[in-house]
Amino acid sequence: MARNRDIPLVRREALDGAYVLLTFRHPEIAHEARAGQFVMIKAGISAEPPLRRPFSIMSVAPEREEFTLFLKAIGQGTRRLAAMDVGDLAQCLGPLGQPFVAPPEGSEALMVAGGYGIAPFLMLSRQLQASGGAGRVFYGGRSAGDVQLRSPFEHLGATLVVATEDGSLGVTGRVTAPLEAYLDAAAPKAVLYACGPDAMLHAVASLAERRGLPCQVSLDPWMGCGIGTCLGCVVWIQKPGEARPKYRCACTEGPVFDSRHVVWT
Amino acid sequence: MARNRDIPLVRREALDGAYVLLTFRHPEIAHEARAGQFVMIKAGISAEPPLRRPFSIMSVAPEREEFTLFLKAIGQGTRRLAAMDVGDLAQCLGPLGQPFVAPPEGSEALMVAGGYGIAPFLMLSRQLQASGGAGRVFYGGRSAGDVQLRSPFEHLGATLVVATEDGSLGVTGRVTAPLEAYLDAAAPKAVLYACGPDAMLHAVASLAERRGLPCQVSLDPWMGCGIGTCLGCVVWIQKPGEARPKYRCACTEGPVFDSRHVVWT
Amino acid sequence: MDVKLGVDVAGMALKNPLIAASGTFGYGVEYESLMDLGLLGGIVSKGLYLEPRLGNPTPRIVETPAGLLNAIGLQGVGVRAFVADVLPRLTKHDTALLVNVCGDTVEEYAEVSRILDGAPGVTGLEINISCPNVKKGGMAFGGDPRMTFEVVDAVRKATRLPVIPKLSPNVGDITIFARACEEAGADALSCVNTLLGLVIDVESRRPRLAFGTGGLSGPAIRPVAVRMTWQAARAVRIPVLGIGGIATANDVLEFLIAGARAVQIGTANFVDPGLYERVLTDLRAYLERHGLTDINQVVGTLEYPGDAERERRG
Amino acid sequence: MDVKLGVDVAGMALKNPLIAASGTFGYGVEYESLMDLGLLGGIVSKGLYLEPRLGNPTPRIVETPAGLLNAIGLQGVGVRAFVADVLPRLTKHDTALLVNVCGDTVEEYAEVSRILDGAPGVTGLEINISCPNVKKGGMAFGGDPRMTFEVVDAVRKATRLPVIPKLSPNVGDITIFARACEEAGADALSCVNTLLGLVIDVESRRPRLAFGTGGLSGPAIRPVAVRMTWQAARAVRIPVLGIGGIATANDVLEFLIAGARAVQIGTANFVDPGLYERVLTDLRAYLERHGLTDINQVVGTLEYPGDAERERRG
Ligand SMILES: Cc1cc2nc3c(=O)[nH]c(=O)nc-3n(C[C@H](O)[C@H](O)[C@H](O)COP(=O)(O)OP(=O)(O)OC[C@H]3O[C@@H](n4cnc5c(N)ncnc54)[C@H](O)[C@@H]3O)c2cc1C
Ligand SMILES: Cc1cc2nc3c(=O)[nH]c(=O)nc-3n(C[C@H](O)[C@H](O)[C@H](O)COP(=O)(O)OP(=O)(O)OC[C@H]3O[C@@H](n4cnc5c(N)ncnc54)[C@H](O)[C@@H]3O)c2cc1C
Ligand SMILES: Cc1cc2nc3c(=O)[nH]c(=O)nc-3n(C[C@H](O)[C@H](O)[C@H](O)COP(=O)(O)O)c2cc1C
Ligand SMILES: Cc1cc2nc3c(=O)[nH]c(=O)nc-3n(C[C@H](O)[C@H](O)[C@H](O)COP(=O)(O)O)c2cc1C
Ligand code: FES
Ligand code: FES
Repeated sequence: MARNRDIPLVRREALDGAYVLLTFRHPEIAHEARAGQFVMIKAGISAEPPLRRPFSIMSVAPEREEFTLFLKAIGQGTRRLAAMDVGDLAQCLGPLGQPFVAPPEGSEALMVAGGYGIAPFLMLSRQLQASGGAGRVFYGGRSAGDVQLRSPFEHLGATLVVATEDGSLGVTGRVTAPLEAYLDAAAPKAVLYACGPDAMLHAVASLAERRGLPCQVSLDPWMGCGIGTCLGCVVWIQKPGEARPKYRCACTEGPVFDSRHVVWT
Repeated sequence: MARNRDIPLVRREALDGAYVLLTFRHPEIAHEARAGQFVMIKAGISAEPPLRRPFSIMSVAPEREEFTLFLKAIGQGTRRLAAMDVGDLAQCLGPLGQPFVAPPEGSEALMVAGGYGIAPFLMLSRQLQASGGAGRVFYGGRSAGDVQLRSPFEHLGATLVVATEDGSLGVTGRVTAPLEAYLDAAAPKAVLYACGPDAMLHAVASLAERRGLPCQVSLDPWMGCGIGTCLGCVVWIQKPGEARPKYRCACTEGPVFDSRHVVWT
Repeated sequence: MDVKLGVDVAGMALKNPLIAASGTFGYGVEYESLMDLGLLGGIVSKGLYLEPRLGNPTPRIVETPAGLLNAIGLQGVGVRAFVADVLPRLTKHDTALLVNVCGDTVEEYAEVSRILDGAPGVTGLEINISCPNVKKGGMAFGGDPRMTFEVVDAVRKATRLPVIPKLSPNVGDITIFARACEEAGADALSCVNTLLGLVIDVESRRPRLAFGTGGLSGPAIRPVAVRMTWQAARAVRIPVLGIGGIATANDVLEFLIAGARAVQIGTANFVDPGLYERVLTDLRAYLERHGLTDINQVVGTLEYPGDAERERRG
Repeated sequence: MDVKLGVDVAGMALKNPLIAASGTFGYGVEYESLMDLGLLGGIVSKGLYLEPRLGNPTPRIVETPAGLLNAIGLQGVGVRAFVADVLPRLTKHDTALLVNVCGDTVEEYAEVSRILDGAPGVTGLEINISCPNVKKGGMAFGGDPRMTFEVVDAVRKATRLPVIPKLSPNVGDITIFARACEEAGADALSCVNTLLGLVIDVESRRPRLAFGTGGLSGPAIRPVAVRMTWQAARAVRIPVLGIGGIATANDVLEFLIAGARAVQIGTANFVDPGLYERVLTDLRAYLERHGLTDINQVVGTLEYPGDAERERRG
């Protein structure tokens, strides 16, 4: 169950560019979190920026009661988090939201990530490994600097396919190209999982639709509270049997949704 | 002439309690500052707190273009400054305000400081040393932790008399007691300099008045801009020949004033 | 020393002066698993109309310096679903339950109030005549003293529950509106709702909110809200609930000292669901430090400088 | 690419849209040694009455979240000393010079304006009918459309200089005041002064400012000021100067896009006297990035969503 705590930063690893790995101690998150769930977190108790920020839980170490975030410092909130020193406190609420649903027996998990969208898939890959293969990960970015979370997947034994738009690493182009090629070649019985920019999510969802494959997408709207009260994060969702779409909170009913239920705008 | 610059922190020395020494690079301040002048400074360019803060210049190293502040972290602004890492930038304007006026030939300089009010006297003591003795410093605080800036004065050869209210270091009681005792015993031809809490300034000013000694006090009002435009820092000053007191800016006409001109409220 | 934090607002006995503000605490149930709702003096529900509402398109919230601009547009389940589905779950918590009543027309306000009048567990009605994010009702009513009177008067006649109009800060003189409410029979006042604001995305040259303008809340507005609470509390005899940018015990005390009998906490619920416990502890510590035994002893104790002092000359 | 930053406001040709706001830039001369005043589009002097004024007792300023509350109370040298001593020193800088005109009575506004009418080097008059920190004049005039009209009308008749009333944000509907000014013959509007606020020291239970209430400025109020600028600019034909919480080029652009012809920068002068250079560089970069050649091309370009869009449904 989600718990609100002031938690210390226990480890900090700066990666290239604006990326950083932050490890915190938080028992409930470490023990209970599932891949696809997130935290609402803020560095210290300063007034700026006013709100906490949502981040996917990248990994957990239940034995040490720790969890790790993979984040890109792009604005005030992320920069403050990235600048934390070990021992500094963060205000953190989690685990939040609906996790990814595991693929049915005999289905291959194909994870498609763009940029920081890779974070939840490390955890998913670990969960999958526990019950079989670690899955196949299609990991895209603008250039090599945007696809930094590679070695942990390799350690897990997941198959990693990298694509960069500028060709500086892996296949040149969008990450959906190698995904499509793989589906063409292997025609697997598969479940797609996608996390990344909206355009990418939409592209993967269309592809899944065309191929008749189930697909779960993790959406990334602005979030104010993370617990269903601000109603800032609503997205149009239409479930089977519903006459019209409804605004649903991405924080409590998502962030993971069945891509067929999402009304793409 | 005062100059506004974004300047890097070059050295940081945390002292006991909430005190810290911060050294920055700023050519104009390092070359031109005089004892009693101050800077308006803020850590980084964050929105909180909204305004810069005033601090006395404790010392300068012109050859390295550096100056040093001695500050006590008590609120948002000072805590942010105290938490800066070497290399981080601060926004800084200085040197500002009117410095202490040197004692006339043959007069002894008696400096009276309370808490962080000691800062400008290290610089004054150095200036005095260049033209004779380093002066006599009466340094008071609530307890030993509040009178930390001692060894630099000893190195300079200044006479240091410490008083703490709880008796944990030096004379027990207010710093004005040993000052008064010294005046009684030595009856020197002296100029008093005072910097510290209002009540202390007022006490030293009264003492000077009674003994007919000249006295300069460094006032400590809220400052918004440091350059005479916000009119937030005004204090009642009545100069000889003026029929009524006038509001004068402590930032531009002070912070150092002749104690006889200050209208104590 | 044991200090008393309970306050009485228009006959409602609140165990402490901290109320969760409308629209920032869901229907209360969202926080059930995160905290003991019994810690709160009260909860104000999200705004409710007769029928369910979709609310406004997204984006609906954007941060501002020390603030939040929102245009949720009163998305909600409607009063009947609230009474049927939410209320039974909420009443098991030991806290006062206020419902935020909305309407497109005077009649709708009265009708919603009538339905709630008979609902078990409702402690009082907050009348939302100040939402800036809807095109009918809301601020249109709260920005006109005559309409304010009409709405409050109609609700007054529809219910025996305490009636608490929620005032808009987007007015010139809030005391006119405070008095109009008192004359119409209000039992207390909520003071204030959000300030109308606009944030523009300079890249697209469009408002950041899909609705256009929004309501500004959070610490940024606190000085304005304290001032209005102080003005309103001096203008009327009925108690005032202070609202706007509260996040700490110090903030709570500013409003109480200014004359509020209790306060509501809004945006800060999003930032830190753990704040109630901390604020209560700090309030107790304040009272003890000041040798007081009862929070009511600070209400309205602001020593406002007299004219002579405000002009004090040297 | 060379981009044009010059704007024309009521016949005043400003070299760029950045003006230093009244009361936050002294008489301008204080900044002489810190920056090239020729960088600025213009400077508005501190508020000036006929006679010198002491201003209010201290403390006069207190910080608030992302804001500043002040009650300086228009301390100043008086208009004659300004004309005799300050003006000659200022006119040597290549920037527009506006004088902020104050008065306890309608006649005093007119008299101050008359004196300035003949003064060499004055580019325009800003009429301060919105200061919250004086007991007579100020907001009392700017909070009543009829008084607003009277003051502006009297000043209009006393001078041939551009007349620019400065509006108060402490009103319900700013367009009423904007239109009253336009009808009285104003050449432009300044929008807005500070929001009335109150900060209480809970230890002493007194206001933190000796005067009691004060005026809230700084980033905290920006969303409110942008909204009011947008409303005012749509309500009148005369140009509007946007004011409130500006510290960056992004902030300037919000106001211009909302409809302001130029802007004034207040509190940020205290925080960073180096901001003008940075903001001008960033404005140029913005125009170039957007393929624009003239800052006037962004003025009033806000694409406000239509009613259908504001209600867009799935
Ligand atoms: C469920 C979820 C999981 C996420 N997981 C990760 C992660 O693992 N690693 C990671 O680096 N990022 C993640 N993000 C994105 C992260 O929340 C934003 O990058 C962060 O909020 C930006 O904050 P900022 O203050 O640095 O930037 P800001 O200065 O606030 O804004 C920078 C940009 O980000 C957008 N933005 C700001 N806040 C939010 C928000 N709360 N939600 C969505 N967009 C926002 C703004 O519109 C703006 O364009 C996740 C977002 C969601 C919703
Ligand atoms: C000329 C001058 C020289 C100074 N020199 C030093 C020095 O060398 N070392 C040092 O540690 N401190 C010095 N100070 C005091 C220092 O400016 C304040 O401690 C600092 O501003 C507090 O800021 P804050 O944000 O940490 O505290 P805040 O949270 O802002 O406030 C803490 C307390 O300090 C008071 N305060 C806040 N800002 C100011 C201000 N600008 N001026 C006066 N009081 C204020 C508040 O009223 C409050 O009681 C000096 C002050 C002046 C005017
Ligand atoms: C996201 C959001 C939704 C709100 N919804 C409502 C509402 O439904 N009814 C209402 O009367 N006020 C509503 N408000 C206003 C708050 O109840 C409160 O008056 C305001 O936010 C100021 O308090 P604060 O600064 O503590 O947030 C809402 C505020 C926010 C931020
Ligand atoms: C300390 C201070 C003094 C001010 N004095 C005046 C004044 O004399 N006349 C006036 O019209 N406005 C005065 N103002 C208001 C500013 O000109 C400006 O309208 C307001 O501060 C909002 O802009 P900002 O948020 O950029 O500061 C003053 C503001 C401050 C902070
Ligand atoms: S983030 Fe607040 S409701 Fe989802
Ligand atoms: S600090 Fe602004 S005038 Fe002195």
